[in-house]
Amino acid sequence: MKKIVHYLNQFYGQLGGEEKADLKPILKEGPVGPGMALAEVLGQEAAIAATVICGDNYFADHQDEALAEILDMIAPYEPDMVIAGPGFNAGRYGLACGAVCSAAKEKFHIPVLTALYPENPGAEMYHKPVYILKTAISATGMRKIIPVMGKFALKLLKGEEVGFPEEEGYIPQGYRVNVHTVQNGAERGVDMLVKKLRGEHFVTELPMPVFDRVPPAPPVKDLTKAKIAMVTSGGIVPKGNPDHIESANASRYGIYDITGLDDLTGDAFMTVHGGYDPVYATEDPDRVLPLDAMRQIEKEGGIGELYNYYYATVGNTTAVSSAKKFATEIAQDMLRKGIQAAILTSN
Amino acid sequence: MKLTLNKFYVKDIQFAQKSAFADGILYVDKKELAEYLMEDPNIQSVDFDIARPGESVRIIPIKDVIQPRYKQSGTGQIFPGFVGDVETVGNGQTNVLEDCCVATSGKIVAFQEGIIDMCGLGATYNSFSKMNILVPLIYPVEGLDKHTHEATVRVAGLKTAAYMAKQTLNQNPDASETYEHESILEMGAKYKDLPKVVYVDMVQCQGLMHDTYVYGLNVKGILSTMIGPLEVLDGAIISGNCAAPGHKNATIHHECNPVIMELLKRHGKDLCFVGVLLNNESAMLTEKKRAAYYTSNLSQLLGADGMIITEEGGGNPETDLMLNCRFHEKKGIKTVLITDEYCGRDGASQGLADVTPEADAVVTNGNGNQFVVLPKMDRVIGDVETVKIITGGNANSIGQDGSLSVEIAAIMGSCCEMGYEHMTTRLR
Amino acid sequence: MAKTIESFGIPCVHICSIVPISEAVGANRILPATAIPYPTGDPNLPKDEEFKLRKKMVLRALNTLTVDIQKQTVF
Amino acid sequence: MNRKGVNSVAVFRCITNNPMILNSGIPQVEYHETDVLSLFRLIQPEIDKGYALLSHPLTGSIRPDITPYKTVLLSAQKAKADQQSLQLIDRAIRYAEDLYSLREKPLYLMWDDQAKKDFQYVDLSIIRQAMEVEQIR
Repeated sequence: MKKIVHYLNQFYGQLGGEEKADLKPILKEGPVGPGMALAEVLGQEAAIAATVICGDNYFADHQDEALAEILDMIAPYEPDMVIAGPGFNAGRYGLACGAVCSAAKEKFHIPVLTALYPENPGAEMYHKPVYILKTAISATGMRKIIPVMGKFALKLLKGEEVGFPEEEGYIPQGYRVNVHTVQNGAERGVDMLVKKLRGEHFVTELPMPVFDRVPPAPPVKDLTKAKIAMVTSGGIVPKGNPDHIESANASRYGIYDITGLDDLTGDAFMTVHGGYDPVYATEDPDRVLPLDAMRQIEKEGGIGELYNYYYATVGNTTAVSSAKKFATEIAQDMLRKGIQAAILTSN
Repeated sequence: MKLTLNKFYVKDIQFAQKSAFADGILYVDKKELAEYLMEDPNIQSVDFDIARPGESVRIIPIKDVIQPRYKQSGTGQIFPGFVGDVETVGNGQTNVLEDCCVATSGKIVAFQEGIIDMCGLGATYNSFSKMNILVPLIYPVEGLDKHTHEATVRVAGLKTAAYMAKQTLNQNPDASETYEHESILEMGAKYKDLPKVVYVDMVQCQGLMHDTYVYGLNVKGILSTMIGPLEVLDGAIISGNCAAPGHKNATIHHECNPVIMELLKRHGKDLCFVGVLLNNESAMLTEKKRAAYYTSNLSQLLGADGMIITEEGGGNPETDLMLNCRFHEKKGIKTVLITDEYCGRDGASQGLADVTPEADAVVTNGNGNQFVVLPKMDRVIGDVETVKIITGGNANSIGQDGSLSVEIAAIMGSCCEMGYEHMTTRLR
Repeated sequence: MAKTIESFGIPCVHICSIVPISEAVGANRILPATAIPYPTGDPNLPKDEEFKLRKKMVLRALNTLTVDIQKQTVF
Repeated sequence: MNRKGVNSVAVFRCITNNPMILNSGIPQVEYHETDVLSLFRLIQPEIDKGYALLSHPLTGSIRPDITPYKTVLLSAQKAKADQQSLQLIDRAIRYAEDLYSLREKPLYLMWDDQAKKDFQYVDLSIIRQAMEVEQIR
């Protein structure tokens, strides 16, 4: 009989809610919570030997330590597989499920499995190394996903061939593989065209990279009364880079005070962007973040007010997911500060 | 216009004292064929070899693959501008040797690849492995420049194909298919309720080993133009492109253009096939834009509702493909693109060199970067040395057992961007 | 980032050097910049000329925020 | 040809790592002894500065990881950075990077002298034909 170790958060581990989110990892023999139902599906072929439970905040705030502790707890069981979740759309939990699976796969060279809502950040981050089965957005989908997880787990344990995402229900890992078809490419193309011409549903065989869209925000009615903020992904930061924003693949952004400043100078500001020649921006940072022009327009009454802080990060190979996260936080901050419009500069 | 394809199924090719076609066997008199080819003073000597399906044979390096055809009746002769005069083709009857092809092998440059394996894993990646193949081995006179060498081998292949099909003249075919294609005004009236579909056949003309010929003319630098689909079936378009075997459009792909065949079959049923536009893939950006704009102008003039666009090669042609897609979609003409991908060994890379958001309907014919191990073959036709250098002189690519590790991009026609083969990619 | 900020109802103009990238990431109001190393400047110009150019560009950018657009627009 | 696409002054910059271009009679050659990917990376800042691509960086059908040589024609005059050029060089770099990583050692490093000569010749042929068709010299 194959051995599985199961990972859960404090809530599904039945230790408590948010108030227990700082809980360090603990180990329990046998299945717990959703593990009970999972064990039933696994039947005689595999058993959940132990369950590791960790608080969501503890994991998020101390990921390295938490992972090390969790792996140390798993190791003595010499499991054949690690399963985490399902985590549905819980962000912190989803990231933990992905991280635990990914680390266990790397360390023990065993199959791993979790199940998340496709938009869970954990799914975005870990869909490549980890099989992540698609779940509903909330725990109401528990009853549906457990049998799917159990069956897929057995498949992985037996080393059976894994089918395509549409058949198995996992989130595509992003690998395109060659398959033979009944129709030749031309026949498929003409079929596709006829469907497209008729306005019928068709499926492209090669989706273009995502060209994401949102509806445009309503325009500013009166600029002369508006409070405007400046944002840059050009890496303009105060000298010394106080927030240690990385020159590439940035994991953070900064908010910097420009109260009373009419001009950016190379003495006080610098660029930390590693993707373009810094000479010109070092000479005059206004070439990337046009503070001098904005101030003059403010003084002339062209805009109501320039917000006295600007937001900065580095847009150099920075993951779309990171940029999205920064921008969400920045936009929320803007709403709190009563900002009506923004200027973003990029290199 | 009406064209009938008389099909003769070839079960075997054999060398004989006299050339003939009888009971599915093509007999070839090497001497007579050699004399015919040697009319070209640039050829020093010529030899022939035969490869049959299932044999432990590898042909390498392959320059072009041609389906033997010859006019039984109608105006002009097959491969106009090369074998025939530049007279109009695409009408009357054309005799076709099915399950049979000519594969020209000749080392024009030292890095050339292009594999056909007659058995084993490699044979699952193209249709040619299931055909009876005659291979002319062309040895040019010394000191021949590369452009002339390429042209010599190209024409010798066409002549060989015509010679073979000529053996069926005045015989009863095993099957025959007739295709009809009216004038545009006529079909507009006849099929006024069917969507008007145009096919954009992008051809590559960029230089040595990168050219395409129409009625004998190298169509570099042309404004986009129109050609009748039936003319294409009579060999009006010839490949001079001998780079990138996995996704170049060889002459056989033009003769049997699968998009044209499918559109002809459906013409008058669920669509009205207006015609074929030729769009050159140039090396220059202004020309790329001019060609795509001009093609879209012609499409508009023709009243196209939708179109299929195929490309040849990878890299720069993706810019032509995407420009054509964008310009046509902006004019309200719906597009389907046919391509292939280079998305890496594991399939995780972005496989196209250019993209556009309007390209929402794309057919892919596979990932050329997939690695396969081809077993050792008992016999190599062509140039044995090439096998050694095919993967860039990498000795590691040849296993101890003589097996060969290559990308499927090295296999002739494996990811044909006209959709000749039966492959696609799926995301996992 | 411009797209995400706009999704919160805050109009955001993206001054950027590579318009296609901005288009691809879904910015709605796009204003082409001078060049990658100096999107809002031009070191080839004398200082005061360069400032004038910058101010003009910023004014144009601000103006895009007042335009009622229905879809992605390059200004 | 100028940037508006009107045939006029026939001037260009010819950026290449193909030694055969040097003795070809093509003017304005800027030769760099480097590989194709590095050549693209050298061209990128030129495009940032406002020089436009006249030829596609991925000319021909021979992949950038297979041919050791490439010639790219740029406009001789600077203007506002050309959007299509920025995009194309960016995508060409990514395309070449991906193909370079297919094998431990990219194929272009493996060729003998005869093959190298042939690659040079094909690249030269493509550039010659491009110039002939566009009537630039």
